[in-house]
Amino acid sequence: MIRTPYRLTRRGLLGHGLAAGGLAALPATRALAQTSDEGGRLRARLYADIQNLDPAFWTSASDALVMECIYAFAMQFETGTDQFTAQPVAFSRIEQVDDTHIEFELHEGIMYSGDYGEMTAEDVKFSYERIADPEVDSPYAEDWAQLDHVEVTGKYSGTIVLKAPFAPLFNSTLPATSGIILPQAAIEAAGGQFTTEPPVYSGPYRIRSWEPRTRVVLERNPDFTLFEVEFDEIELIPIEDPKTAELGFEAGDIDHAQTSISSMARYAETPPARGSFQRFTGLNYYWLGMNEGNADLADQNIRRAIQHGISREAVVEAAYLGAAEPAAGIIAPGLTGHREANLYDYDPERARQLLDEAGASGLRVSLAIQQTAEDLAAAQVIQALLADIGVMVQIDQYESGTFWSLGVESEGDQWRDLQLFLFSFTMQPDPSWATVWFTPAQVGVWNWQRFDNAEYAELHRAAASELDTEARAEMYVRMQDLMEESGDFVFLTFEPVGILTADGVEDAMRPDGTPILPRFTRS
Amino acid sequence: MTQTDDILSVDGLSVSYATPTGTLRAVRDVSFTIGRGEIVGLVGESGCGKSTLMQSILRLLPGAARIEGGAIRLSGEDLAHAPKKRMRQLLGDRISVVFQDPMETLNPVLTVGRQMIDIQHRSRESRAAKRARAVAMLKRVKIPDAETKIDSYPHEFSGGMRQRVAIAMALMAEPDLLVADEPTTALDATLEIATIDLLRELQEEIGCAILFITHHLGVVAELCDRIDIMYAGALVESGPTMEVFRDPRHPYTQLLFACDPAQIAEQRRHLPSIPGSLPDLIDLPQGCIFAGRCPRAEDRCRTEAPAPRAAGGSEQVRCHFADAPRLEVPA
Amino acid sequence: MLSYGLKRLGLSVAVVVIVIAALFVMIYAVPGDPARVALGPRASDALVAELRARLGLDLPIWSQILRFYGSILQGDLGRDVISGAPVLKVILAQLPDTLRLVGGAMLVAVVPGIVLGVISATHRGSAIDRLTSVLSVSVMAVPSFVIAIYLLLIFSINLGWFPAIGAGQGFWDVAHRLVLPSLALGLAWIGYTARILRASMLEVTGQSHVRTARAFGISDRRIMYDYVLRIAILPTITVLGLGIGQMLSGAVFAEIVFGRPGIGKLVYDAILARNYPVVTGTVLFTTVFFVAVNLAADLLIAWLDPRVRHDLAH
Amino acid sequence: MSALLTVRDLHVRFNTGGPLARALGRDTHIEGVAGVDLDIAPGETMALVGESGSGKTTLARAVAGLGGDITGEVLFDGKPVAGRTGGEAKALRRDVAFMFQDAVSSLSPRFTIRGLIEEPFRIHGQPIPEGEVERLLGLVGLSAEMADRRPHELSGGQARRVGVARALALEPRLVIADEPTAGLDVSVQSEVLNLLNDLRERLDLAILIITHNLNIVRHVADKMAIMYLGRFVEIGETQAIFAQPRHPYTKALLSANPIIDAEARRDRIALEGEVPSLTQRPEGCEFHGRCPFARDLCAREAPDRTREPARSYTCHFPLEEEAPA
Amino acid sequence: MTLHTDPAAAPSRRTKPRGALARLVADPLGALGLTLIALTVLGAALAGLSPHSPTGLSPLDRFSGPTAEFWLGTDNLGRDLFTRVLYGARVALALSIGATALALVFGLVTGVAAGFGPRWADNILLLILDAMKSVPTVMLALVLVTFTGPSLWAVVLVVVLVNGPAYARMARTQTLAIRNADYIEAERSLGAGGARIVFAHVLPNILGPILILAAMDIPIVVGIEAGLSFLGLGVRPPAPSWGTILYDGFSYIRDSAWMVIAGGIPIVITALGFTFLGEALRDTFDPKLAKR
Repeated sequence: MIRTPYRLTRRGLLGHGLAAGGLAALPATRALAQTSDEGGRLRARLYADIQNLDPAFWTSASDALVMECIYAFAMQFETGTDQFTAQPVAFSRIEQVDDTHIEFELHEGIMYSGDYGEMTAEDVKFSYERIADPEVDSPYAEDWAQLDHVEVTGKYSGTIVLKAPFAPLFNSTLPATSGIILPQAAIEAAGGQFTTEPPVYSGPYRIRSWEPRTRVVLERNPDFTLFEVEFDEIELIPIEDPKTAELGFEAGDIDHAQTSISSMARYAETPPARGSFQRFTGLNYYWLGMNEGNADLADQNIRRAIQHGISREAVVEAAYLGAAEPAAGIIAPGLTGHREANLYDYDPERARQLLDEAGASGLRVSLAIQQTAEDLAAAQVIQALLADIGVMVQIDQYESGTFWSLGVESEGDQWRDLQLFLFSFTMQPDPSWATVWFTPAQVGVWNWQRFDNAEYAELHRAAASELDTEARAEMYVRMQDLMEESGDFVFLTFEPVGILTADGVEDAMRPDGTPILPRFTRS
Repeated sequence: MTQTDDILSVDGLSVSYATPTGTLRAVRDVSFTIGRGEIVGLVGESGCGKSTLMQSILRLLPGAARIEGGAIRLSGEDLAHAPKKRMRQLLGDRISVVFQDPMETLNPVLTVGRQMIDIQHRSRESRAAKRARAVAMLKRVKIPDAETKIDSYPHEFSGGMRQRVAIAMALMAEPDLLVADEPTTALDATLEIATIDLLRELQEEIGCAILFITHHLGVVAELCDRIDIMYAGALVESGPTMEVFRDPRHPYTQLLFACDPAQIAEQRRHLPSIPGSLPDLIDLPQGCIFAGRCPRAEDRCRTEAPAPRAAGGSEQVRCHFADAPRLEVPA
Repeated sequence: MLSYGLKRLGLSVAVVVIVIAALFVMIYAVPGDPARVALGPRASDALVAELRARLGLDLPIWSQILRFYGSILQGDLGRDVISGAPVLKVILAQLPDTLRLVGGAMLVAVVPGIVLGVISATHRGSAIDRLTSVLSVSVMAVPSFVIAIYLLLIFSINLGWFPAIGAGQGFWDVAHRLVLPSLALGLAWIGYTARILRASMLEVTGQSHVRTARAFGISDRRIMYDYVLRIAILPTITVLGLGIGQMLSGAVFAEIVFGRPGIGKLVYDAILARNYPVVTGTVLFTTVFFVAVNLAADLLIAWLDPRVRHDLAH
Repeated sequence: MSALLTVRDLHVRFNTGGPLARALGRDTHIEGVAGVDLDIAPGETMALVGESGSGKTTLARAVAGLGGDITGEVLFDGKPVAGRTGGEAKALRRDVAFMFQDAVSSLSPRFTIRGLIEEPFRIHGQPIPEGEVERLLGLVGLSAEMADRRPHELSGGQARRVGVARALALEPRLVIADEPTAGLDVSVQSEVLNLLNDLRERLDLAILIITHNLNIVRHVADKMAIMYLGRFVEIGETQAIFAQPRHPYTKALLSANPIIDAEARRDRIALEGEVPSLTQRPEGCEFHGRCPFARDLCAREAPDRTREPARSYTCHFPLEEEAPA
Repeated sequence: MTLHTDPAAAPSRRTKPRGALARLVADPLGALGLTLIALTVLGAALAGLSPHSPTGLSPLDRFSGPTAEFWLGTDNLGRDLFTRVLYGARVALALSIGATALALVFGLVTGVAAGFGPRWADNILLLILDAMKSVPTVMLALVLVTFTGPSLWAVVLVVVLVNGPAYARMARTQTLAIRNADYIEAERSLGAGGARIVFAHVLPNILGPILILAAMDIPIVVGIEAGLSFLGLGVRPPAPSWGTILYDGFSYIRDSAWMVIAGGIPIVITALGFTFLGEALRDTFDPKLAKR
């Protein structure tokens, strides 16, 4: 339903053409799982239907969730911990020899489906270089931004050679879809790329049937030997609205589900019948952006006044009904670069004073939001808070397609009219995912604040190649300071993730609450 | 009044309707008989109760109507209080009807043949035999090409033909009594005559009695052995057609005949009429029902209702002055 | 009959042609470049240009509209901008679930509707007639989504008798999950069916030929079914024909409230995603479906009613 | 006597087909009136007689300028009825009054009787003299208290009187009365006819009366025309025609009058079959298919009009004078 | 012309025509309808008397059930639902009556024009009305809102386009019927011009049935507004519309059922009120319409 918060994955943001257009319309990271004991079938909710299962061109986290089931990943994040630790899967060994050389060795006997034989180091070379290849024009090329080439040293072994040190490699590239290894012959047989009909499987499951918008049924891949899987089948059902999924869970249809954030407090208090509730600290960051390119907001003091005028606690409380804490930045707790404190907190006195000084009494601004219950609740609180300091807010709700075009220059001139907006981005566990959107290069693309800071840009570039964690963390904290000082941002929260799991199912979750379905077991 | 060789005898019948403003006494104390093979014309103007009378005989009265008293006997059997089931047995078997509007009297979505077979629902004959009877009957009413026309729908017949089909249906069971409710009113003059001729012809063959309801005096004169004249729910005069036409005894009958241009021999620019209007049947006047419009009315007429009596050639006349000389009717 | 059929068909085609033109104008009237809107902000100019060419947006408008007609004639309703799949295929994939829902709703509407209509007409003016009338207008008045939400609240959430979401698999599961949405969608049409049937039965009962049938001693039962219902059912067919079409699109609420896949959900998601080809394709599809069902109903009536058959022949 | 209304070779056509039939080039026209001549002088009453569908009403409406696809000549007071505009058209409306068959439904249902009677004055922008409504009501024999009633509260006879009052409000010179007694009881129909006749005498009105009731015609009409399939098979002085019809159809109509006189019945002409459809007019004499006296010639050749001093008719073998029955 | 043979069917002049309102109230359905509408209107009129603000937030009070203070409970932001429902009545009434009036004007103008215009214009108009009618209601509404964007005016446009054709068709049919009615012929025979015929004779006669039709359509309009708002495509959320209350309520249906109950009940009350009134109006003033 409409209340599904649409959020971007970074991958989507890097996309182009159809991929980006499609992605803008689709929510991410909303995957719920459901199970039933009978027949060993695990039923998982997808927040949207699958669209593209090609590692170089996939579009949404739903796709990623399915890809995790049907392909052998190079590495995977450990589940059941609160630390992001990637473990090799297809690789039997992976070793950083120096800043730019990583040696790997594949397990022997990983068989592709069809006649594509055994997985070899040649496949690794093909797969990674394919994504990096400018000819292929993959939206995910940046995952391999520093890849020079992959050197094959044996049937199962080789070396990843980088042009420069690349911090995100183990945080987000290899443990995610860009680490998937597919055979060249299969891709070529499919004509260079494919969408929803994979030419080859290498993972624990393969697709048995797909009824668009209704269900995807996966069945156990008998050739897969890397780890044991418990369920014979996984049924993935697209249900966009998490509240609908909650109803399904409670009605006994779904046994493992991600809740909407605003339902978390209720579940924390009263766990569902026949199941349990878990809370994860999510990585998604949620903020109020202000367009400094808009004439009414050009004065930094006005933006500062709005920063002071908003009680983040009140907004977060109203939107998430007590399920989340106010944030002081865009990098979630536990990640490198997490910032502990804000610079400009709720201070209506100061806000009114600033507005007076700016001569902006009776200011009227518009607040653009999407059609979600949470955005709407947050917006109405902001409306009330700003009214208190004398700023009248008009809430403009947009359906997602329009919303995602509001600040984009290539869409026309409407970016000039954009004033305040509520935004939420998702990310992988590397701080560079968070900061990339606010560089000067992104102004008018995804940097709708039109926050333009040279120091920030330089820090972002440098931090990607900084391998020293502490130094890197300092750089990211500084970047967030710069963001806040500009007056363009009111950091609101990191969206927590609530998971419902039915009795009888043992889930396998990444620290950010993302399920790894093939690792699910019966308890 | 009941005689054994009467097919129908209506005795003191009263029918009323419940209306929002009171009880409307549509038919009051009406008595008449129809002998075997007799054709009786029931004549009257709008609102005289002739249709109510017809509906009472057939027991097809609308829900608001109630038979208040009297009897309707078919060969001695009281229809006014017969159970519905018994009525169903009689209708279409011993009593048949032809209604006024030939355009609407037949079911539009069933073929004529199907309807003619349906009405033989009492017979245990085969469908084919019923059909053959239907065809034969259509031929008797001079439907050309009856074998094929029988599979046509009513709207595929012309108005005159439809009325003949209706007559065929009514007479197929060779009933004792045919009730014909203004069967020629909607027809053009030439068709009216043809229909009357046909009815007379069939009546002679079958020998049924006919109660012919009409407001057209000429038709009665043409067809009927006897005439019953109603006014405002009461039977004011009845007798043999020739006698009554020659010497009507009730002032209403006299005036009615005088008004009919057909009855006026010499051409005259100015025609007579009956001034005044019908009495209120909810709030009935005392005395004679016609007193309000009667040129002959005296005080007695306004207080005392006349009892029916024989006068002149008429068997029943409801008038205190039934024997008085015929009224002079100025134009 | 044939010429009537052709005439009705021609009229239906004309109606569809006009609807297509109107849709086209609407697409044309959308502010901004439809290709850009469809592809999203980050699409490369080359890609936008390619889509423009594919959609024929660079041609003059009359040529575009002809192309539009041409492609629709070939069953090409465009492509889903998100998945790239042909819109017709996307719609057809969703159709079965919605048709099952509409079928369920029809069942909900027709059976009680006809029974209530007949009872009402045969007991005209009685307490049961008045009750039925009030119930009929009541269910017609209340919007189906309000009914859907209340059904969900009562029977799924509070009582837990019926599943809250999904279309299900396997006959019994599917049937079980159809109950509440069918009820929500079909309830109003009980009213429509009962009312129209009552009214037309009363009208037919008052017609002279029914009196004729009575006058021939044909039993009330026989008259009711052979003489009254047979004619009175005809307007009901028209209403139900309308009903099928309206339900097909009205399913959007039931599908959203009960989390079901289907046409309504498809178009709703497409609206939110500005997936214009899917929106217009679905509208067009449901319109054609609607027109076709009504045409079929009209032809059925013409076929069942010799009067119409006759009038048409002349 | 100079004619007030003159009709020459009037044809009225109808289109029965839709656009599709027209596009297919089918001729879908039928002639409801197929060439009639007619003259009415002031103070004269002319009756149009015929069975349903014979074209009586069509003719009357065409004459009154109330529509139809007309060819031929219709002159009122020497000037063509067609093609009038502005004041001339209005004047025609004032001079020619039309009384409709269905009296009740020809009165606008939301108006009071007063409003309805004032309507002609308003339409023609004439002042309404004080007490005029009451005067007109009195003229047609209705009490003044009727003025506040509405049409549905009137009886058929009363409605017809209102129709007459309206028709006479502006003192017309020709009244066309379409079945003025249809649906009226015998006791009432005379009142309406007498009323018309009184007014005719008083105002020197010409009256065109359409009816299928020959008994009325005999009394009220100076002249009569018998229509069959849109044509006059016989037209002339009423007395002459009643005395001796020339055309077999006239005779059939006159004799199809149920009467009490048993002797008269024997002289009756029984017609065969039914009126042919206007779309398939018979060859030759159009009446030959139903005519008991038809001969070969009748089927081949249409008869010319035979003119006598008191009448004209179209028949190859006109009925001759015979011994009175 | 048939003769009156059934005395009960003959118009009785004895019944003194009573006042329209009295006749309506005498009909139990009419009385109930008027009561329900009066409730709605009263609610709308008295909304300002509520001690609560329809938009004021009070997060601590959220998801309250009915209490002495909050008669219908509160929503997710702690706003008093009863107050919001009352203010919502203003939106619903203003919109449904306003939009219906517009649709009525549209329908009357096009319908009468079609009825009186030349045949070809009538045919074209009829075809267009047919085409409008051929798009299923919900689809028409959705596609319009897709292209106009959600707003109050979009809802009005939807109402005009959804209901207008029905009025136009009815106006056309009635005009055609009246156009050929004897009394129009009679007026023409008296020399009445087109304008006089339309305004004095046609409009007064077709207005009644169409007004009744419109009264019976008001629930549909309330439904359209609430439905579109429920889908997030109608009235913009800060305004307290019943549809948006349902919209919010459906999101939080597990947190508090009171929001959907509060949002739905006034829709039911208004819909029933206008439907009952329409039925009664029709039964009282225009039994011929009963078939619809």
